[in-house]
Amino acid sequence: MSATIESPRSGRIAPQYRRHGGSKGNFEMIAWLFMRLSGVVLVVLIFGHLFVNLMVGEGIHAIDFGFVAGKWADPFWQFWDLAMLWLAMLHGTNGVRTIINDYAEKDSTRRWLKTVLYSATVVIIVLGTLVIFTFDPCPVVDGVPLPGGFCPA
Amino acid sequence: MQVHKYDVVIVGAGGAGMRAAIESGQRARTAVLTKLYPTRSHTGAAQGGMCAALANVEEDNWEWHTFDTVKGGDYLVDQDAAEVMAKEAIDAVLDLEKMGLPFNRTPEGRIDQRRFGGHTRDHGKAPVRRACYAADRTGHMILQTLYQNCVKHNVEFYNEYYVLDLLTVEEDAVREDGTPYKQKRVAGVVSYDLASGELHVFQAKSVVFASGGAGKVFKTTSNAHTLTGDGMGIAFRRGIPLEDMEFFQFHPTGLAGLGILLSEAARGEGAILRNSEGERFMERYAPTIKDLAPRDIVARSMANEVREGRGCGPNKDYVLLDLTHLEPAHIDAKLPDITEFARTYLGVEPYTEPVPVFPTAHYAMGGIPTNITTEVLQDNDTVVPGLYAAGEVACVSVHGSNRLGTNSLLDINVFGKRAGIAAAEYAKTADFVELPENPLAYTTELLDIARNGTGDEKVAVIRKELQDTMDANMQVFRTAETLNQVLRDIASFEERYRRINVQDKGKRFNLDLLEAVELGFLLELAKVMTVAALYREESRGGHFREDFPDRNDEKFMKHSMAYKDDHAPADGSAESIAGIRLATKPVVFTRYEPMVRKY
Amino acid sequence: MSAELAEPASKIELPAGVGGGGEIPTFDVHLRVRRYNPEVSEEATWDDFHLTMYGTDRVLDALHKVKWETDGTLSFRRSCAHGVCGSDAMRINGRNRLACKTLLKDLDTSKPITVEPIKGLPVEKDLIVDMEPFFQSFREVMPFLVNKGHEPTRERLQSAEDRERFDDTTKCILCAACTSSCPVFWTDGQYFGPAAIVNAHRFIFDSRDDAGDMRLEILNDKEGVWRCRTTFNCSEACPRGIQVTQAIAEVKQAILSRKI
Amino acid sequence: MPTKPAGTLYRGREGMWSWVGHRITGVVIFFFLLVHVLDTSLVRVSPEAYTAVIGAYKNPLMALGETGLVAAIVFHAFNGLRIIAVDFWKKGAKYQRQMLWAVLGLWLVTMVAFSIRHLSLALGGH
Ligand SMILES: Cc1cc2nc3c(=O)[nH]c(=O)nc-3n(C[C@H](O)[C@H](O)[C@H](O)COP(=O)(O)OP(=O)(O)OC[C@H]3O[C@@H](n4cnc5c(N)ncnc54)[C@H](O)[C@@H]3O)c2cc1C
Ligand code: HEM
Ligand code: SF4
Ligand code: F3S
Ligand code: FES
Repeated sequence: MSATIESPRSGRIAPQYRRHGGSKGNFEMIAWLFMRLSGVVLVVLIFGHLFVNLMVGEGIHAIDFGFVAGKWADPFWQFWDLAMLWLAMLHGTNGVRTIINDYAEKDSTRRWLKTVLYSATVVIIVLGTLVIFTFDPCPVVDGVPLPGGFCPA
Repeated sequence: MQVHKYDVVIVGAGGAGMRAAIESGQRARTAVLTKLYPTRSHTGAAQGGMCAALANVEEDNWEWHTFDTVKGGDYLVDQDAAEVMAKEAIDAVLDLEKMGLPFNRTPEGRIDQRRFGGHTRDHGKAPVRRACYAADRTGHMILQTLYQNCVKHNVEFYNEYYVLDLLTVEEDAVREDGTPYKQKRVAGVVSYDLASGELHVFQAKSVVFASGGAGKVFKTTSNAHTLTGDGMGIAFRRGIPLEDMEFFQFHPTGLAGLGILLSEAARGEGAILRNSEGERFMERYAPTIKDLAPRDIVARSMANEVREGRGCGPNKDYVLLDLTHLEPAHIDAKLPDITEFARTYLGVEPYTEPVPVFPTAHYAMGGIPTNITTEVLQDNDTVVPGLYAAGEVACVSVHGSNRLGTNSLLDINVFGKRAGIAAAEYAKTADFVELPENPLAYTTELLDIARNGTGDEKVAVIRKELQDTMDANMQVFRTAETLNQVLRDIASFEERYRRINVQDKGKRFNLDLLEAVELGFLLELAKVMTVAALYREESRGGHFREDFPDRNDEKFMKHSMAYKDDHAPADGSAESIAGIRLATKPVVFTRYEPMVRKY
Repeated sequence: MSAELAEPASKIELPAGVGGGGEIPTFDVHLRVRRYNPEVSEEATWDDFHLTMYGTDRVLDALHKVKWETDGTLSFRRSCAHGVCGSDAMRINGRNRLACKTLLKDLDTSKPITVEPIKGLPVEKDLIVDMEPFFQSFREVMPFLVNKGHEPTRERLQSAEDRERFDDTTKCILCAACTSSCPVFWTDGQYFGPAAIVNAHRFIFDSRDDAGDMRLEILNDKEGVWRCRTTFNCSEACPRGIQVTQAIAEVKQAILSRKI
Repeated sequence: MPTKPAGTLYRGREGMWSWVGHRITGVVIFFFLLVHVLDTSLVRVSPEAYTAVIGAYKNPLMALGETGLVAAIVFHAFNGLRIIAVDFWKKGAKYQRQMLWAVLGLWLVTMVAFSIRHLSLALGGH
């Protein structure tokens, strides 16, 4: 005859439902807010981007090295694309982070996937930023401009 | 065997049980055992309101409330209890408000109050606004608020634990006048865990029964499927008497065939009843107040129409509640729930079509006898130490032979609170009573009979036949003949019950098995009700004997007390029928002399 | 009564069909119930039942008919049978509904009616799921009035408008139809879920309550309101017609405006 | 928990399916973005390399792909605005369904306009 045993169905939660320690701080709130704010800005940036690149003039046929170079000669478009790159990447990364959180079943898988995700994000953002800022409309190798370049006459 | 030890064990987590738990949980180690998750309890179905003489909107006082309660119960009310209830009503409502209950408010921000049948100012001079309410779901808000406060106070619940037995011991004792008697004492309860099928013993210093009503003895009822009178049945089997079981309230307007309640407010707002000929028949039965006659009169008139062949529908078994002459806007404003239920469940559009209704079994006035401190009585005046009861399962008796609307939500709060305090205080001073030897024996046998039965009888079939005969013979009209018919039927059901076959043999969530056990309680209670009804050769409140249509104060101004007594001779005399012995208990009078009950 | 009503006629002609006579219309239904009993097998099965039912019958009546006449082992919870106790939320034809509030005649009876347990909570047997995780989330949001002021002798005052502010969320019967319809809850069961947020809302917007900030803090958790993706399944499942997504949005805004 | 057979699919309504769409388009765009940044980076390698890769985008098959991508972006963007309205506009939740129809309507109009122009440019060649 055991004396007291735990009351079995009050407060006994199946282990997979137990919440382990809440997150401190407002990270989720800020992420949530960021998704909305970046979303609004992205609408302008992306629609502008698509319109200029695909709709104006000859559309996609006009896109070549020269087209890009022409755009990035203007700091306005440099800033535009930079903002788009950062916002889209952060927005997208946070979105995918949510999805990983939702569907990864094990904590270890979750950690793995997120590591891959964040690494990719860092690489892409760094790469893209470098490209925009260090872009040289008239690349010269060994004193000879590369073909297709956009060199001042 | 699993044994749990608690100071206080509360059986049932409806309004009464949780109100008790809030008090007891803060004073003593308390467990609440309930066969349903607390918020599933039927207190949540109550709509109308809970009355208290707050005098927030007009002059009122608790003495008038006491008078209304006594008169409403046709003077069979114990007046000391009614006084307690009416007086403590005010605090009961304020307590709930402080716990967070979202009452509707007056323009000044106070708790709003509205009228309800039978509540009057100055001893019947005019209707008074006494019922506090939260929209049309007062009961729901009471249940939720009490559960919320149980969460706040960390009350320990054992959900889906069916209590199946009360453990008592008997001691030899001597009365003041020198006569020896057997004193009962409480040791605990036996409980069945629905999830695992295991039995658990709960040893406790105090046990509070708050397990609600027994409406499922009838077919047409506003009560939940789970209101099978377990608490009453368990107590009765353990030698505790049941008081005033013949009094059962039938509400006139239940949705036909379903029993789902349509609030009295409908007729208050101008709806009328019609029979199959389109006739407003209440003009014949109550020429002056017509459809607004008291519940019992209207219910009887409806039943009479059906009996005389003027019922509607394919089986001519209901009448119609006609709202078609009312403005749809008026209906929407005042009766949203009625229209919703009628549309959802009968597909009837109340704006344009009359709604099929029939009296529905609603409330058990009787139950486990207690005094005003909610201590259970083992006879007219001997208390069982440590055993308490409150709510619909108990009979204090504040409702006498007919409960007033809104007095039950009040009852569960006032006496639930009292029970919680009393049980905890008792547990502080008392010791555990030694468990009887082999405490599981009775319950194990009960379950084994049901589980291992190899007969060919189905629980559902017997239950349906029981409910049919109760509806046909024990409802709003009763005669010696119909009551004897019920008793004959029950005798055959009891015999068939021994040959039931439960299909589910498993341990997990075996509701099949528990339905069989519940049927056992229903049979027991139906029999007690019928025997008591047969004994009471008069008509009073909810009990109407066609062969004795008048109230007979000389002979019957007293409570009936039914004892389980296997040695009671089945001699066919009214006082003693096959296993049940009937006795009486005097009614407590304080200041109101019986008068003719008329409004 | 404000407007004096004309006394209704003592006798009227009833439209044909109302006065009685004739047969009760019946129809046949094909019920497909997802069965599971770990005492028998770890595998769930679909069981088919063919029943003849009446015009006013609900899915609950069909389940009862099966249980009482054909297969007593079929297990499901129910109590009040008219949509006020919250026992019998289940998935009927793919959507969360109360069995006692779903009339058979409103469903397409030419096809089988599927009945499954609600999603996202551990199934215990047939249509019965383990409700503890659900109630645990409810308990965690402090679903009770906290008032730090000293107790008045009478009731606390509250204007009718303040009372109206949180009326919608007081209607909850804790049936779990919402939480178990939420795609986010299905994923890992960690999300507090709409029902818990609804019940927090009921107190956050109660003018008498002083613990709103603590509840907002609780729901600012990584498993709190920010996990809601506004899929509206909860609002559509709620048998009490509570505007659940709206309530969640209000809580989100309350957290934001407190923090900023 | 029971294993097989799986239960049926939850029959969500507009809200749920729009969310499914939003999630899928979000992921699709994200992966495209990764690739798109990489290919654009080729401008740092050499004009020829870039022009060669961009040449691939001009292939008629890719034109269809681009249209699909733009369809995804446009849906995601409009529906994103709808979600934002639900979150911040008082009546957003009430009109979420109507707003979804508006999103789909706008999406259709935008896509028809875009496809005509883009496909005629891309396929028309010169
Ligand atoms: C439709 C309807 C409308 C009503 N309207 C009003 C109204 O407007 N005003 C008013 O004053 N009254 C009204 N009443 C009456 C009133 O609601 C009830 O009488 C009252 O709520 C009963 O409360 P209770 O706590 O005694 O029981 P319940 O609320 O019925 O609770 C019973 C509890 O006991 C538990 N239980 C039962 N058996 C066992 C067992 N064997 N083991 C363990 N636990 C068990 C159950 O799980 C449950 O928790 C109405 C009743 C109905 C049916
Ligand atoms: C064009 C303008 C855009 C708008 C208005 C927008 C808006 C939004 C919003 C509001 C959300 C949050 C949804 C929620 O919380 O339920 C979201 C999620 C998401 N977005 Fe965007 N977005 C845009 C562009 C992009 C881009 C360019 C990408 C890819 C890089 C992207 C990828 C995602 C992803 C992956 C999610 C997560 C989806 C989910 O959790 O279900 N979005 N978007
Ligand atoms: S919010 Fe609605 S669906 Fe959710 S638990 Fe409450 S009543 Fe049920
Ligand atoms: S279903 Fe879930 S995602 Fe949000 S709107 Fe309802 S909680
Ligand atoms: S049985 Fe109570 S809600 Fe369905």
